[in-house]
Amino acid sequence: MMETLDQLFVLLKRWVVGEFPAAWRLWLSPLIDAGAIIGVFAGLFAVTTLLERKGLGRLQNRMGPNRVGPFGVLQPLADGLKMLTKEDIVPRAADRVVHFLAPIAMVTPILLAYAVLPFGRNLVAVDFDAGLLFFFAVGAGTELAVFMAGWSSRNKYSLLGAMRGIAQMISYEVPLVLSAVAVVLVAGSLSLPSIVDSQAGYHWGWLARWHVFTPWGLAGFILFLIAATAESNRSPFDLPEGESEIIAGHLIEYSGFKYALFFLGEYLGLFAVSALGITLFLGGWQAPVPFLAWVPSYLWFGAKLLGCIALFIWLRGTMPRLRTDQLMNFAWKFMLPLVLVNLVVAALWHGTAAWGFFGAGATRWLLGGAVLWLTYSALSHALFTAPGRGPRTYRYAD
Amino acid sequence: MKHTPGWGLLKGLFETARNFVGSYYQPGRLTTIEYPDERLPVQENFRNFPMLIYDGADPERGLRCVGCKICEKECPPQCIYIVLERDRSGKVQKRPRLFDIDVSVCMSCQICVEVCPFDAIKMNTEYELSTGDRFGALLLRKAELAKPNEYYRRLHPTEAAEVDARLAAAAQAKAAAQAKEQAKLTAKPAKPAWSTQP
Amino acid sequence: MSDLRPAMETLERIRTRLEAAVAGAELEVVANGAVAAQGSLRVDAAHAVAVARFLRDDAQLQLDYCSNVTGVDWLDRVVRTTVRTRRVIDGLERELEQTTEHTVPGYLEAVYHLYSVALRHGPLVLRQRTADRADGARVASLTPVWRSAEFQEREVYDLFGVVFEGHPDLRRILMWDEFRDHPMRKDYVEPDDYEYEPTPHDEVLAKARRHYAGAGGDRA
Amino acid sequence: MRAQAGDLEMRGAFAAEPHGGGGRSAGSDAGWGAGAGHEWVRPAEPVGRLEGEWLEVAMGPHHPSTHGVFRMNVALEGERIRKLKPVFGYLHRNHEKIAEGTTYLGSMPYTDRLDYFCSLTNNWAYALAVETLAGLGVPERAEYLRVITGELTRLLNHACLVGFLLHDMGTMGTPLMYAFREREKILDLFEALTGARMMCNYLRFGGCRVDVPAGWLAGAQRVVDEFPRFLDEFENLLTTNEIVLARSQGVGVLSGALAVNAGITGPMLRASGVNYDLRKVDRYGIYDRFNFRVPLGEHGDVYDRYMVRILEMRESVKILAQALKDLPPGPILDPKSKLRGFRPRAGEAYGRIEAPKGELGFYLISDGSVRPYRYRVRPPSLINLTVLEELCLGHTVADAVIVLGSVDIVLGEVDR
Amino acid sequence: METAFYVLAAVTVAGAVAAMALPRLVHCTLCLAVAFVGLAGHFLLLGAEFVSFAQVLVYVGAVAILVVFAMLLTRSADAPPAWVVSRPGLLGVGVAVLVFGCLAATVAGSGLAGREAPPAPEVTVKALGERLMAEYVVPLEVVGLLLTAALIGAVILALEDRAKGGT
Repeated sequence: MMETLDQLFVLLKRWVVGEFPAAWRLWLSPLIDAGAIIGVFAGLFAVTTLLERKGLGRLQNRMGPNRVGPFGVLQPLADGLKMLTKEDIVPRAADRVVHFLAPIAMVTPILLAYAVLPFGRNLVAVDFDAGLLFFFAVGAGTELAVFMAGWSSRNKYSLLGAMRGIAQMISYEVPLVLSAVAVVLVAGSLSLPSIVDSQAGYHWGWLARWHVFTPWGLAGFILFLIAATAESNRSPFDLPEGESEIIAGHLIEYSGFKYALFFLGEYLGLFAVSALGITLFLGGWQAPVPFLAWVPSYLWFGAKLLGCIALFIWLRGTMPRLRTDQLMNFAWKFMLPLVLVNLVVAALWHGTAAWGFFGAGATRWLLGGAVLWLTYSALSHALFTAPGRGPRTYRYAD
Repeated sequence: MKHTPGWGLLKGLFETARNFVGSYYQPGRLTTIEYPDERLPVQENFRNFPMLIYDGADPERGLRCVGCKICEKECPPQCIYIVLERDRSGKVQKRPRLFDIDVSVCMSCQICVEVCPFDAIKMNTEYELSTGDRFGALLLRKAELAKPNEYYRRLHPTEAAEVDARLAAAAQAKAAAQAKEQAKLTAKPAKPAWSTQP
Repeated sequence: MSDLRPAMETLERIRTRLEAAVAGAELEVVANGAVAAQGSLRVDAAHAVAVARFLRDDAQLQLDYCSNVTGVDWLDRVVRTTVRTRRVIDGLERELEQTTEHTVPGYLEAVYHLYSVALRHGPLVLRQRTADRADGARVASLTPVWRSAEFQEREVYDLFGVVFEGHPDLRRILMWDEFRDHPMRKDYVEPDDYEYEPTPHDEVLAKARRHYAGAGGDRA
Repeated sequence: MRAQAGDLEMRGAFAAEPHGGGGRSAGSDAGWGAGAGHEWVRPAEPVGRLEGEWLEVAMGPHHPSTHGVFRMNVALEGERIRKLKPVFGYLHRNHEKIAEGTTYLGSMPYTDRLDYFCSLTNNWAYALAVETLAGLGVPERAEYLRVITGELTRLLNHACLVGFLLHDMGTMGTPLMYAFREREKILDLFEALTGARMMCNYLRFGGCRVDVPAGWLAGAQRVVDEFPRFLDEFENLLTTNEIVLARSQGVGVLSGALAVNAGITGPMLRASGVNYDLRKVDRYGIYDRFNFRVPLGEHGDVYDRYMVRILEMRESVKILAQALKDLPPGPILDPKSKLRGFRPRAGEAYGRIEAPKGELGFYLISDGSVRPYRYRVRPPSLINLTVLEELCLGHTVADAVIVLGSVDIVLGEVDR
Repeated sequence: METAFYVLAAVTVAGAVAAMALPRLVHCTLCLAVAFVGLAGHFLLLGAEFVSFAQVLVYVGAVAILVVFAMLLTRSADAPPAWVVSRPGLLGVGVAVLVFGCLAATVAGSGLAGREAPPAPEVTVKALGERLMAEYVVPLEVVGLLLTAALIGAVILALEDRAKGGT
């Protein structure tokens, strides 16, 4: 019974496809996948906008939207309607074609990226052998979209935003990929379902074998999260938008449906990297404890995804924004060395997997953790402390 | 002071989380109210736009205003407009024929109230005045401005009690003076038209 | 209140010292009729910068902080003087009243309020007067001495039309560059060219009617 | 950059001072005295660059972080600011001319609209100038009420400013909302006392307009008691936040010597290490009765300006506690003052107070009529912007935004 | 599969032609990116997943972005030059036609067209990785070194330029 529930969507699709003649099946199967992905994640986008507004509201001691429908649950609908009915304004000086194509170039690659993400047991659209590479490859398309939007708007702020956006995305792609490489190194595969499989099982029957419970995995996950925040232009790395500085940057000249597409693309990107992070470090669709393994896998995945989204909302409600040069310094001088050290630690962890003496696990943990912590404190001391920096004490005059 | 990098950020995250949770059970945290459904109680001292007070039941006859035009003169943005009543012979009466306040100009400064020697103009607390007709509906005429003293007592009980006491004392003094006068002259005194005796 | 503050020298003493320090400076102590009775020191434009520098750098004064700079417009004044004379006319001694009128030409003033942050005293009020209210409306800029005068002198230039010679960036500050007149002058007449916010019973309304009648159409 | 080279040289005098050594006497605190003879010049127009290589951007007047209709014309090299010219006047309504056409009392409600965050201190400065001009006294209870409302104004202004500053840093409004939450409580108090939340119009020449209603003092006491909790929350959230530190330290450094010369006042001056608080210097009102200290920064950067304001709020809470405790009974208006037909003797007077944004002064010339002959506002917001270009040069657009935020301007006062 | 090939071929060729022909530099770059993506599609059709994704990652994600970034920094993207038919341009076209003719003739004459295509070997990422890390490790490292040297050289050049022209 539970097995059927777990495989519900897989079976459903198999049944639907089976109803059609064989010649259609080849085309139908991906179409259904694509439709399901777009439907589910567009729906999640709507839910997330509401959650974000409600959550930010509560973080800031406000109510959040509560007028449309009970507790404001229909707010996304109202937002959507408002977006669709707004006038589509294109500046006279803008490059109309590129201006029109930019939102499409934003959303399409991100939707493609969902093809390789395993949302549940056997619930993956395409199991590429190099799935991870595919994910990062299509992710590169969004950078071009940001550039297209920023350049074609013919606005100085949007140009600044595009410059910021490209610089930031290129810089943070490196730590993002390298933190994922550590997982690839240990799992020995670029295929996302097999990475999930590599995290199956439990230590001592209760602690999941997720990568996040290893020293390199924990560090890798945090680094991945930071890089993912930057990749998806979320606060504290929302410089390309930089509302208080460059007034939404590359989005400044977009309105109505095109703006909504950018918005959608941004959130879809956020979900995609969160899903990747879950797949790489948080055991994908696996249950955290064995006695809950009966819960359908996609529910676990969804729960983890919502958890990640909540974390992003929380971060957004708390953090100020960095400055461009600080952002770059952080990426190249702090994240990159740390991620490389993390790679070494992951290799060591992999190499010492055969240790069998009593307390081997703890020793490996402490060793790896110590290396990472030392690197972290050395780096942060070298980079972020300077005379006159840091908390200060003040004098008073009577 | 040793400062571990990253600790400050965690402290900040903790603080926002505390506010998040606190907003659900600490009523002091949520200062907003859901306005059309619930309203804050109007403070007694609250002022919005001026109104004219009348005694008794007839807004026309009981109006305390004698049209002295002090408020018109003192009003900083010049939003008060007064035309005095004239009787048939063209003689100016001590009563305003027109008393308009342009509340789109009025800045609720209360100076008209302070300078009025007759306690005739007071501040209303009605604040839901939004309208689509910017030039017409925001010009309040005498009929719209006139409010009974009971209304004033309800809005500003403390202040109204003071005013009532003061007016009563003045009326008493005046009555006494009149009685004296009457006793002296035994002539029938003409009751002034703008008399505010209730 | 003021007794708690370290006292500054009297204006007269400052004037004496200034006259010794800055050769040729024309200084005048201007009395103040108000209750505060805080006099001010008038200085001629030619020596204003030197005087200002002395005031700032003198060890006893150290007026290092120029709080307030502003302009004042004094219109032409007609002064009537009535002279009573006794004269013998037709053998009779009569008292005659003779009224003479003469016009005191108007001028503009730049007023500086100086304080000392170092010694915590002040204010010393410094005034400069222009020759007239037209082409001669020039005084010396004290911005080189006190940066704080920069925007305020620009404002005085903008609103009063006082030209500050030696100001590094004398442009209009509050009004737009194309604006012609100086609105804070006492004889300024509002131009009849802006959009009115017609309010009933207002002279503004009458003005708006006139304006739009002239422009061909009644908007109010 | 030339002026800044001078700064460095002058900063030596400040660096030599012992830090954290508590108060120093006024005379010895004058490190900038060494700057005598130094000429402060505006930054020179940069030369030696091809035309068009810089991106010229007009930040404002409808930019979300210029706190109103203010414009900065900047020339950018990448994101570095090479030139910055402030442009004012979008909110100019010639307040001074209006005031010269109305009675002395009639200008009081207009002063509310100068710095619309701090109407009560604006009232106070104007009342002080008129009282100096006409020689009016103020009853003791009114003085206390002025201190209470003035310090509450300082609390709400600083809280909001710090919130705005952090909003400019990109905190999605969280600190701003916390600040607004507290501000709301103070505004409720103002409403109960004066009848309006922002345009209070509360002070009169020689006193205050109305006495406190029943229960108001207890409410004020409650707000004052709870305020430090808000400050603690705020500090937890931000004071040691690494991003805030990185963004604000070393940005927009203003030396004490330049600050004095450029007429910078208020928390911005004190953040540069200059001990000059009019509440201590002039001791206007009854400020000599309260026990409070003046926090001083030593770096003069954005972080110091932020922290000085936080610490000033803590001191204001102290003043408020004392004032609420000592509030004496008595009349609230000088019997000599009158509403109508107020004609001060011909002459002039200058009154100034320590408004939350800096020294707010009113300069009045009376010709003996009911209207002032000359009425001048010394706006701290405008004059504090004098050094904006120096503070921003060489920094990025993002820094310019927070430097402007740390100056604390309200356009109603800048443009008047 | 046939259809997919023709569609991809059309996109690639159209992108490449547009990249040469369009007057605005930005449009050219964007079309170039399209051509790169088309090429990647071809690789995918041939079953070379890894190469295909690497193509997108490197050429679209890095090369095209680099060009774009350079344009943004120098702001030469503005002001499109007028359509010019210059003598060197015509010469270039001639050379291109000549080269294409030679290549086409060679390929046509080689008898390659008639040969049966060999079955594509199953190349997994694992196998690829093992080859790179074991058999071809020296060339890989040398290439890495070369690229690093080039990068450092570029940085030094850029720094010199700034030192000369900077304020």
